[in-house]
Amino acid sequence: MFEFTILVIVISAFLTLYRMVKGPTIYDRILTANIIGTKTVVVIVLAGFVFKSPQFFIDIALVYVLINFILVLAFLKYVEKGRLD
Amino acid sequence: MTEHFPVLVIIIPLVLALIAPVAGRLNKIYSWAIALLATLFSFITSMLLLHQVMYNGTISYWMGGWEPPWGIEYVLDYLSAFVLVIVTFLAVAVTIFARHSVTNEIDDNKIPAFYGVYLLFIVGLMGMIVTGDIFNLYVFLEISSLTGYALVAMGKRRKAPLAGFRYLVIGTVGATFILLGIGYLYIATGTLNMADLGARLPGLFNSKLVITAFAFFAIGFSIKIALFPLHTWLPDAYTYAPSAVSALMASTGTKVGAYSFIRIIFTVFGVKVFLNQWVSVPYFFLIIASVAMLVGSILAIAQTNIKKMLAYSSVSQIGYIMLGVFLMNPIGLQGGLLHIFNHALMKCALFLSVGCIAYKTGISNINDLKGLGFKKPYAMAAFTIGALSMIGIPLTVGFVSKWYLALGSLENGMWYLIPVIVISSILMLVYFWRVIDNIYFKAGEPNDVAKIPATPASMIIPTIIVAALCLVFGTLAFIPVSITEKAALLLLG
Amino acid sequence: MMEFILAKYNYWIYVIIMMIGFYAVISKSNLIKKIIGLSIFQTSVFLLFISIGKVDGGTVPIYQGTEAVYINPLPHVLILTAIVVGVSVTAVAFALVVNIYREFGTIEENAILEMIKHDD
Amino acid sequence: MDVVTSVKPLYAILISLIAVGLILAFPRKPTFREFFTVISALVTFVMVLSMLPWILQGGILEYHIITVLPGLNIALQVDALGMVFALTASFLWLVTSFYTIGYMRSHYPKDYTGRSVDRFFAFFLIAMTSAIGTAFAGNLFTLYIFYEILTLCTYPLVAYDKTQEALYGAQKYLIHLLGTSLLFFLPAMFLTYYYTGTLDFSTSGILAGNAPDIVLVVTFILFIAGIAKAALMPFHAWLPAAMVAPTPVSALLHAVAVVKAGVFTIIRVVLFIFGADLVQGLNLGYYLAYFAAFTIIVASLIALRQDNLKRRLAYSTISQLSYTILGVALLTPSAITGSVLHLVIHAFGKITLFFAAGAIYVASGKTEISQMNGIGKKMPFTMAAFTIGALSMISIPPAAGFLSKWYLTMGAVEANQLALVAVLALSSLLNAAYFLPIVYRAFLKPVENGEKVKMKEAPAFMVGGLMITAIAVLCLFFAPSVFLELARMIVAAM
Amino acid sequence: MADLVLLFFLIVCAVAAVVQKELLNSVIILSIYSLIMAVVWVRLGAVDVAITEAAVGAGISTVLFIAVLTRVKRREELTRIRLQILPLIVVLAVGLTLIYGTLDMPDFGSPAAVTNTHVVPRYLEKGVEETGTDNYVAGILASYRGYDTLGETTVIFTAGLCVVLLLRSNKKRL
Repeated sequence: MFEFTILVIVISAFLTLYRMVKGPTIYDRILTANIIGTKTVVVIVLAGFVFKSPQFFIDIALVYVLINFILVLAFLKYVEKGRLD
Repeated sequence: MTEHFPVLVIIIPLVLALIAPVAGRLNKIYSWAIALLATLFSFITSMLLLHQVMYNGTISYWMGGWEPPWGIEYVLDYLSAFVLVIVTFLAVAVTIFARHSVTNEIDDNKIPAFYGVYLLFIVGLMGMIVTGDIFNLYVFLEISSLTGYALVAMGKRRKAPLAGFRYLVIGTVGATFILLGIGYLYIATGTLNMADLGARLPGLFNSKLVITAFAFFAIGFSIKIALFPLHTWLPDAYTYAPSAVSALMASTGTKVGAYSFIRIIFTVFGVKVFLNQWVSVPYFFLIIASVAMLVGSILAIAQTNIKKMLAYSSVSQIGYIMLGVFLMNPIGLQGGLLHIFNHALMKCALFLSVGCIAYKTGISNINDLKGLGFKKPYAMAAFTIGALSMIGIPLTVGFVSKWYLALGSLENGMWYLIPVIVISSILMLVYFWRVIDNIYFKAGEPNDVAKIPATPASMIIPTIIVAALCLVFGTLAFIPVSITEKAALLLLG
Repeated sequence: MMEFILAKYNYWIYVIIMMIGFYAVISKSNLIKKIIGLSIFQTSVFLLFISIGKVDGGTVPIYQGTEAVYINPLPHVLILTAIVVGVSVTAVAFALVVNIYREFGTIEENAILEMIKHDD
Repeated sequence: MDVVTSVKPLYAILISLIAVGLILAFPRKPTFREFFTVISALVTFVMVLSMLPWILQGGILEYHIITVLPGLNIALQVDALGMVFALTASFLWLVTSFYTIGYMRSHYPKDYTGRSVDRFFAFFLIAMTSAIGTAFAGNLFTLYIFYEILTLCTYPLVAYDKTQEALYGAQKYLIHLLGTSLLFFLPAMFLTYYYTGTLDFSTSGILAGNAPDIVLVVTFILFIAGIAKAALMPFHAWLPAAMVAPTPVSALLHAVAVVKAGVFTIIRVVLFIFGADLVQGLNLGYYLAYFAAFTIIVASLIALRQDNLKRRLAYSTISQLSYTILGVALLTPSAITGSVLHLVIHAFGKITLFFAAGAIYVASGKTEISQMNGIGKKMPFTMAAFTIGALSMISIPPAAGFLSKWYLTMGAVEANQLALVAVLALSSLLNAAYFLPIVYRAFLKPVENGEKVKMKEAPAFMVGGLMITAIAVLCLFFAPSVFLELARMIVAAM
Repeated sequence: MADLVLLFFLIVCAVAAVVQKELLNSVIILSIYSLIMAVVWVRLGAVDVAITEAAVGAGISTVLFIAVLTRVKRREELTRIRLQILPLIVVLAVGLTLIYGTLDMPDFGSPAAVTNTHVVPRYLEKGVEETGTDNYVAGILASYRGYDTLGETTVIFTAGLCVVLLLRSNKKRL
């Protein structure tokens, strides 16, 4: 059951790759990154259930979410201002 | 205290490397003093270690008290103690040299950080020498490589950062190949300790995993030691690095790489497999080494920049070392090990003397050396000694190792290697003579020569000492010979 | 045959990724691209190591009783170190690229080589 | 045979090195420099002489300095052969010192107080050290080292004038000598070491029975090719090229130090490394002899065509050196005696000729033979000495050259090599053909019209030097007993 | 199955990152690549490594990339798009060697592989009592192979120092 769910989510994430490769704007790509990030968070939690010890996976998911968020912010800020500070 | 020397020899400089940049903020001389202190400490400790090894045999130090293969082991035997002494000694010499040379070539605000990186480079090399764990080797390899990239990029010429970057790219590829090799060996044996690997590998030599692992080690280390045809990073790196860095890297960097390669070949894989199963591997490398010896020398002849010439000459010298290693007999291996020692001394002397000339003048072209023989007699005398030693005139160190390499070749019945050694020496004669001729026997523009500033004693003295050692150990050759003899027998089991 | 291929699928994929990264490293002229290639190249090797550690039916290497089957933790340890090393290399490479850009105003290797052809 | 450990040979070598240190320590002081040069040459000669009685009693002196590698020692040994060379070299050095002082004073008056002349004398003395060292080398390794030092320290002497031509000649000199010694001599030495484990000289040779024949032949060829200082064709080109050097240096190169070191080394190798029996057994001696004969004839023919006096002397040297090699290659007692004698006698004769050439150059600036009409009347002493030297080369009594040629011819007869006897005869004729015209021109042809250059004898130091050597050539004819005795001992030891 | 898709995902990302002309796009794609790689590692049970990769590989490294992009030109110059032969041969040679070596590898995930039977069992049996931590990875990292970790921190320090050294402005360059 978990495996199947993971598969579905991964495939749906895979589909977003189209926008990543094609673009056309930078925002499409950033959005793709964001979507893939959110989807994989779910995958990680589900993977925890596959290993029957979800407690070890929740914190990864949290770190993951944070990183993803920061990344998107960084990208956007760079695109917007051309620098990070 | 004494029993912790194997680790202290590395940890103390490591800690001092952290302090050096901070102390340098107070006064930049402090960071140099700390670097000198650290290298001196390592040198003295490694002498003690060598002494200990000679009287008590191999030292095995278990990091954190975990016995190998579970924990990391430090091994000091004849070979590693010997190489450690070479590296630390030359580090001391170059550090003394560095004081004025670095002030001259590098911005004041960078000097504290420079000495930190400089020390870390030495720490990385020492770690590579002492460790008995193959993954630990990789970590230290990366420390020395990373610092190496940065140090090369510190040169004054505008090409220096590019040289550093190219070195970084190819160096990282090499290191990653070594990591791949480690991975494949791990898959095949399940262990990372060199001695344990050596014990578990026999019997696995038909495994494609092990063959591949060796292939990747070979490529990776060939890159690291700049064995032809993977030498492309070396000439630029040595040429554009600051004088002190060129001297340090040329005399220790590739040597330690060669040492690690020797460790992998003899301690991990063991000589038997090359003699019985993979017989074509030594032949292959002998060909490569011969080609390196000749091509390196020929390319050196074509250079007009003296540092570049020395760099290409290093390429050919690496060929000598590998020739000795892959002869796979005690005498030949001894020749290879001797050449590690000898070439370190000679190249250090040469690069230091070139550094002395370049001090405040930036002279790097061979044609600009005209008339300098009497303006800078000591530096040029050191250069001449180094050059004669490279050519292999008797009573210099270069002769000793070539003698052993030739003996080793005949021992294997490979008489055709002797012409290669001889011709390569003749080629060296050609390119070194061009320089010496310019130095002593051509008159320079009197105005130019008069304008050349004096070189500080702190640069001249280490240069002279290292050059003098080329003669001392060429005459008292039995000292390195007896140590390498034991080391070679140890490696060949 | 198919079974043989499937039994090691992680390994085949890692080889492919490694080749992509390596190709970028040696063929791209843009220095940043080279670094990107280097990153891909290195992570592919990490993938190999992590794949070595996999044990069928094993659980994450965190103590859950003596009977449990664990995934081999040693490669994980090695890779933790290697990742940090990889990023450090990248950082130094960046610093060099910035230096090169300051010097030459471009990060295309071919263009730079063209510029310095006449330096010695 | 009594073997005694003695430091004397080491002292003999070190004395001139001390003088080098002193000269460099007190730069720009001509008097000091001259004093040290002469004194060190004198002391060295006395030192060598003091060892002579012991050697004549059949003793040998040894001194072991250091072991570089197992079997590779640096050691000194004085035996009869070494004594011959050392005696010749140190005596002629003393004479050359005087001559050099005169030459340098008058030829480089401006530089004479400068550092460059200091360096000239320093290298000159190092060359002496290495020549004596070559003579006293106790094994092939030591011999090789001194041989190389000799090459290296004479290079600056050849290049001394720093003109384009001088630099070119010096480069050729160096590349030939250093190149061949690294390319052939060193590998040959290496092969010897590999098969025997030692490089010590032995009167019966060390290689016999230790290596396959093919290796022996290769080693022999490598040795002969590697010792380019002996100027066997085709490795002779450095000698005429080195003619650009100041004349004392030419005298040094062509009569005493360099070429004799080469011939000496060949004798050492043939007799003490291979051993007479082995060389004969492999028939190598005859090949070498014919090779030498070829050089004798061809070099003489080339000498005929030279107009430059020094060049003619150079080709004459090439030819004469091969006499010595011929003698040692024949391996009969008389031939070896002749060979050893020729080593000495040619040195005296040739140095006289060079001194004369230098004196003519200093006094008149003339270098070409065709300009030398009537010169004998202006410079009677110089040309008289030249005549004596030339007679010695042609081997007409009472010049000493006759003696050595006599023994060589005897040797050739003993060896049943009548062709070689013919070669020796032909060579004498050729010698006459290229030396006598010079004498004729100098004494009998009138001075060319319109030439009003005032000529007189060269400085006293120079004329004195060349007179001494000329007289020595005559003395050797009448009293060769010391050298004959030494030669006899060499033959007896075999 | 999902793993295969993820791995395929990686390949697509790697190719895209290399091919993209706009460097920012490459960087974004590379960050996605890293995130996916972390997920693959999670699926392989390497939780600690996955965290590190997400934080270091995807996070820090990407930020560094952006930081560099702020200082240099953002576009790869349009050189003629064609495969270079020599690099391709080299790459293929290396790839084939690796595949050759892989042929003899124990099957993926096989518990009988020597890697799982030689050194590791001791870590798993005694690790908890010897190191006092439940997390084997942390235990080995900090204790058995603590020295590697020291090396690792040294590497970080080294890199930092190198960057400081390199980014100080150059006055003395010729």
